Amino acid sequence: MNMIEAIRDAMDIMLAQDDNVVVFGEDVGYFGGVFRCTAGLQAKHGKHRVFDTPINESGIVGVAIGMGAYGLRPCVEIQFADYVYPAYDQIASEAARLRHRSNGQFYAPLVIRMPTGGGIFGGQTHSQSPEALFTHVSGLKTVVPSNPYDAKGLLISSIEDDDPVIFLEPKRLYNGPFDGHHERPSIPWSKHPLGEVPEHHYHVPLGEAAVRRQGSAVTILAYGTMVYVAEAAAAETGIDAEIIDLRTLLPLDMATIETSVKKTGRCMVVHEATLTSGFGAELCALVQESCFYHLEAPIERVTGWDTPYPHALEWEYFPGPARVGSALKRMMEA
Amino acid sequence: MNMIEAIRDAMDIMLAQDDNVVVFGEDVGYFGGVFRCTAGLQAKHGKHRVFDTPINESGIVGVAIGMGAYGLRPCVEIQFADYVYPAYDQIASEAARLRHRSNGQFYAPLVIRMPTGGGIFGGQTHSQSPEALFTHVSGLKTVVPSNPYDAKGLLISSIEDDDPVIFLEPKRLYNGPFDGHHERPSIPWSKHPLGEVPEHHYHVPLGEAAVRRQGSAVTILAYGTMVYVAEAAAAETGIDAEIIDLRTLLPLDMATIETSVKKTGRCMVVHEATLTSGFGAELCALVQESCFYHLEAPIERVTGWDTPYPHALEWEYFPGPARVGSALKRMMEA
Amino acid sequence: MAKAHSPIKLHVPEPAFRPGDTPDFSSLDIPAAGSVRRPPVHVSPEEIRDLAYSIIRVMDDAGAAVGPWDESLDSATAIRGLRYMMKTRVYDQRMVMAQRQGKTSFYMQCTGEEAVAVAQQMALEPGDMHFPTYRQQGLLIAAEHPLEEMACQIFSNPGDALQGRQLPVMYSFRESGFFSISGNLGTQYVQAVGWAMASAIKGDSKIAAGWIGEGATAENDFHSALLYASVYNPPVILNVVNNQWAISTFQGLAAGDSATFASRAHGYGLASLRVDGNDFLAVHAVSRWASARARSGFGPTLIEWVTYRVAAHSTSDDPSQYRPQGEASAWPLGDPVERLKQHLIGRGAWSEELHARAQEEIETEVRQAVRRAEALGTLNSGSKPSIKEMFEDVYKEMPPHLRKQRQQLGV
Amino acid sequence: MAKAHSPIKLHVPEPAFRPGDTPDFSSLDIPAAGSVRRPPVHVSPEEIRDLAYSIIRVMDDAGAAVGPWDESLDSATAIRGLRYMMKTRVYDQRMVMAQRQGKTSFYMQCTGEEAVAVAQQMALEPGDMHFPTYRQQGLLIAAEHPLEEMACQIFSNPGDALQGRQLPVMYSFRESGFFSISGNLGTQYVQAVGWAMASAIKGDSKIAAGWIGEGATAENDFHSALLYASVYNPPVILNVVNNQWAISTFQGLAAGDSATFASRAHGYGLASLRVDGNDFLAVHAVSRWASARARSGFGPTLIEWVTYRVAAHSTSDDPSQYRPQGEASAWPLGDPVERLKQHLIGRGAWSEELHARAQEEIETEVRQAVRRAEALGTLNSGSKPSIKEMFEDVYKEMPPHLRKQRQQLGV
Ligand SMILES: Cc1ncc(C[n+]2csc(CCOP(=O)(O)OP(=O)(O)O)c2C)c(N)n1
Ligand SMILES: Cc1ncc(C[n+]2csc(CCOP(=O)(O)OP(=O)(O)O)c2C)c(N)n1
Ligand SMILES: [Mg+2]
Ligand SMILES: [Mg+2]
Repeated sequence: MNMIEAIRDAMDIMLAQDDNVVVFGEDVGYFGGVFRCTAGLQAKHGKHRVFDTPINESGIVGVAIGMGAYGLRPCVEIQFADYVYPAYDQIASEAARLRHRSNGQFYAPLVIRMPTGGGIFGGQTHSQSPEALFTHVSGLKTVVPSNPYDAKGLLISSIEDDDPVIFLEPKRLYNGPFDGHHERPSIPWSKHPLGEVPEHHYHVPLGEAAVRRQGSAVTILAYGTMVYVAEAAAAETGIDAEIIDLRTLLPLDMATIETSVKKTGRCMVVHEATLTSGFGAELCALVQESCFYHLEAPIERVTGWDTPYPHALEWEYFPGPARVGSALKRMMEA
Repeated sequence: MNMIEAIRDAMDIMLAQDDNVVVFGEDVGYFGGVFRCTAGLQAKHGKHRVFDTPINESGIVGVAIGMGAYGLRPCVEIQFADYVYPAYDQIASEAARLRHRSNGQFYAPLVIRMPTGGGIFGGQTHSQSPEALFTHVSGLKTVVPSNPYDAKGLLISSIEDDDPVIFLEPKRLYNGPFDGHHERPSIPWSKHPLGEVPEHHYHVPLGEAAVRRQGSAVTILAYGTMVYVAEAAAAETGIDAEIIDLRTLLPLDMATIETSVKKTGRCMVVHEATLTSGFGAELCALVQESCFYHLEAPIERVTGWDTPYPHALEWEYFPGPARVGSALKRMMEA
Repeated sequence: MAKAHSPIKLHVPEPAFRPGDTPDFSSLDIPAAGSVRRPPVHVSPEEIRDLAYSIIRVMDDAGAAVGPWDESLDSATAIRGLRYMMKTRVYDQRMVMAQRQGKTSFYMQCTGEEAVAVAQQMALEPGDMHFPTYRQQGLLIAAEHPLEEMACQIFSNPGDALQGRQLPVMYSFRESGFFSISGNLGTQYVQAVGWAMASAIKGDSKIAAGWIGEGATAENDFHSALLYASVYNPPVILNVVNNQWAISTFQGLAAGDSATFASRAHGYGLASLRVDGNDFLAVHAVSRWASARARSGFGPTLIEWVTYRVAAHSTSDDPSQYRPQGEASAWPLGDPVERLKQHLIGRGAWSEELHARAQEEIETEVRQAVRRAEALGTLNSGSKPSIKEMFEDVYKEMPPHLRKQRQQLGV
Repeated sequence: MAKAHSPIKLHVPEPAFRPGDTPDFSSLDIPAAGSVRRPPVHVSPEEIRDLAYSIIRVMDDAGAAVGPWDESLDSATAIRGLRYMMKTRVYDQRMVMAQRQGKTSFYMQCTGEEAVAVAQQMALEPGDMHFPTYRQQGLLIAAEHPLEEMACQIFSNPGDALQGRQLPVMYSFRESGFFSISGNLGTQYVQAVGWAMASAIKGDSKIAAGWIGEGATAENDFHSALLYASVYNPPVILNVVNNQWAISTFQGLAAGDSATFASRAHGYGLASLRVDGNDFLAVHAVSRWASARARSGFGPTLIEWVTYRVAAHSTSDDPSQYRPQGEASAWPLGDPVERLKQHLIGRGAWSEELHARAQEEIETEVRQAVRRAEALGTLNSGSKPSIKEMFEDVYKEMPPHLRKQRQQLGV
């Protein structure tokens, strides 16, 4: 399965299993979503369970909160993460705090899915990675799958979770494990072990990272597309990096991170979002706090630049294997 | 002058000096704002320059962007920072990127003022400090004054600046330099040297921090209310802290920070916002990056907890001098 | 080529009266009680557009119930309503006093608007869900929610169902059909629509009621709510409480001078009515109509309740700064308590003596309930909610980073 | 106590036709050309509420201009309009081809909607400012903005005025009165209102024109825009282009089946008109009316242009997945180019030969302009904008952290 099919499969299973699950968003119903993640679900589960909405993201989340308070489990799509900001108030002020402010009387068991990241020449409004805007908001969980197996298992866990989950789908990974070598032919998921996805219901638990590559020289913290970029950079530089795919940014699996950094003594963070106040900042802060006496070099961040995501120069913006590789080499010399 | 008067004075001077300056927001016109920051300005400058708006924050910023594109310099008020989220899309997607996406043809020379922080028993919707949600957005500048002198000078600089500026006013400082000792009588600005504010037009430039206390043992990075909390903690513990008041979070005065941390070898960040992905994370990341070989202990963050700001327990949430003090002692033992 | 034009001027709306002026509402167009027609509940929205520009009223100046919206409400029910309104007012007074005494940080009254919440609560059914603002305490009182629990929330004491987390008045009482109030204006309006959509998705028969002030109709969520209500036709009542003021801002700044708030529904093809909000019988009848419409599957109704905010916006506010003295008494729709009282007296079902006795009973009841609450603590004295509680319910289960923070605080 | 009720059902709107169906628009209510009255520009919004439920049309089925909205537009101007529309269409075709050839990443056509942007541009004055969506390239073409510059933006080449920063079609040309397009739907609508407010604050006489698709009227900024337009009465035209589709979503999901988009203005007390958007003469006349109204200080007009999106949403879209074949040709308001052409022929001012010749000239002009642009580079070949440029204009002056990042990239 590719990642689109895995995501669809998770929703399909949950729609069948729990009649409180509903799926909606812009172009999500009849057409099945601009990335086809919900294709066929309306035909199968009916238009009261899977439907189109007005082009109003704030309303998508707002009605989902009301439905959650009633007892449903909405799994909604924001067409691109770049378009989530109109819903930011409903997410940050409402969904995130409802359980706390009502002392558990009401809560918002939502999943808010959205494609993130660049690499498709989408320009500044189809490329953003806004995860840090959600990790700063207490009450939200934030998930970023990097492969079809995880995508399905994490999405099932997210739909079953009683807290609001922001589910960020790196769109450049929908069809294959893209490593940033845009000039090379793309590899489909069928050629990757994590493209093998069981038909049945299973969980990948929230809050558990995965070590994608064992290594001793340096720990690379990555998620989404950057996992493959890191793998490529390690392979190309021959530096024995340990690569951790965070999978869930919040709650974060600090135990896995700490163990690794204490072992390697070096740490690099890679993400596609802009640098300043990105999630990499939090990772740096936590790692230096918990592994200070083990660190042999400063923690480095390799990220998107602090500019809007450009159209023509997207590969100059994207933190690809060349930039990660040279940072790795620099770090090993430190 | 107290801080309210200083802020009002800056707007008054700019309204008089530049007839492209306009001031508006909820309850800002006739009444003069719920914190009285604009009191008297409508009567003096006319209702076409200073006026009330509908209760629609998104519209406040949206029309300000259009006015900016026309050639005006709107200085708008969001009644509480907690209510800025409906305007987040207009700020992050529009004001912040307009200059870049139009290659300088259009830009948004706005100032968006808003009271931040707790300490007035305002509960979760009158106490927030959302600065990190702005520092992550390229194209915005973010300013936090800590005293009347700076407030006036920074606000004048912000209104004259051609980029959109988020101007965060720690409401607990409006009337005096509050150090977190809520049980003690409050001190008015008239008793503080930085409450002495010249009548005339002057600048405090954006991007320059101020060293509030020279010290050799540890560097404390703070802004807004936390500057006084840090001062109190240093005084009470007798630890010779160097206290830096950042004043502008973005662009950040890294030179001053770096010089200080290299001198003291220790660094603590204090802010009132929630910990995870707060601006303190970015400060930790930058400091460990630039001062790694000078650091003798991990950088510590003392911040608000990762919970909504509580009403009854606000002093248990607020990072007061006791918490900062004990963190300081712990750090000096590290 | 460009022609010469005269300069354009910005229009900045101003209220008719400011401090120092003598308020005069004679230009307000108030139809006679009983003069507005009553359509069937399945009427199509187009057919009743005119009703958004009128005012439905039942009680005439003499207090008699007249016209098609008079449902001959039985005296017992009407008296119950009167007592709920009186209790709401007494409770408000008591709480403002408590705030002045430093027992709490903040309070908000609904003086003059009691009929709206009380009568609508009485017109709905158990299981329905209100999504209120901070000025619908009448909903709880008419639901007979224990006053003591309400007062504990105001005092943020250990009896507070919300653990002192929320600002006073930001109640949440699920079992009384009262959704958690958000301090952010407007957000709950579209959530009410979502709740109603869920009811329809499940083939339930429960309805939701959204509440918003006329000032907050300016917020964008108002549009989302009307839009989703229009598209999915769920069983929801969309209440707009037009009490003329939004802190210092008059209703004209929410575009109330350009069109009625009720008429905002027309562009979405929604049914809408404009009603005398100080007329208990009108509020009750219209709420029953809208509830029957929603419950029968005919969809949403937006209702503008025309009323007046008699008290300050909150205990932090001083209205003498921005509106004239005596505006409340000049308000032509009168006082809802007084009007229902006169109506019942006129009917022979009530008297000045009964009223005085009821007032006394209610004062005693409220005083006792508030005392019991105070005994558990107030904001500045006695016990507080447990500090541990601050970290609970951020998530269903406390994640490691929050557990660590709780330990750092030593609790 | 709770009564038994029958279950409520959620309404989920569906378009009348889906792939496989035969489209039939005979239920669409289209008044005869010339039948809708023309009010004076100072008319009050209440007096013209009916015009939001009608369709203003000038050209009848035979192509003759009739009725009160016929302004007897001189032939030279009308021919200019025809040529602009033809040029817009040719340019679109050329650019879709370029996208298929891999010369750019993305393109969006306005086929079938050319009249709306072209005629409105011709009705406004230099100095006025449009706040367009991605489907108003006709504004630029009617402003005679150099085609080559437009094509350079599509190719993101070194001639691109936006340095390759923006997605193709997201133009910005201040000197042609064309505000920077945002990829975020709706945001620019309220900005247009703000620009118009600024014009009024300065006592200027320039007007702003906001543009939005019927699908995007669902966005919250639509409400902000109408609200601020209502409150401050600035000189703005609020255009709603109802082309029936929003990607795969039909206009009913923006509540277009419940009420017209034009009628959404009524709840704000704004003047509003509903117009045949494929009738060049109607678009021109109504735009002139609204512009005169705004410029004379009478305030905003919302205009719903009824039209049809003939092409795919964008080059990434395949409409055969969600709407029936032949819907465009079944569309009862015809094609704007064809209709103006027939009108001019009927008038004796145009002929098939002249038309064919014009078509050829335009194709040559477009081809040459695009070739000149291509010579400067296309997305995937030739030079690119300078990498340094990525870091410019984030701020007016580059702050230290960005300078450092630029240096890290080695540029
Ligand atoms: C999003 C948001 N913006 C601003 C405020 C501040 N505020 C609180 S109440 C209020 C006035 C609301 O007036 P209205 O809606 O008419 O309700 P009323 O107070 O009259 O009942 C304002 C501006 C807020 N709570 N939330
Ligand atoms: C805030 C936001 N949400 C979603 C989108 C994705 N999107 C782009 S165009 C479009 C459809 C718009 O339809 P309409 O407004 O009718 O304009 P049309 O394409 O028909 O001209 C959508 C949903 C977006 N660009 N911005
Ligand atoms: Mg009000
Ligand atoms: Mg459309």
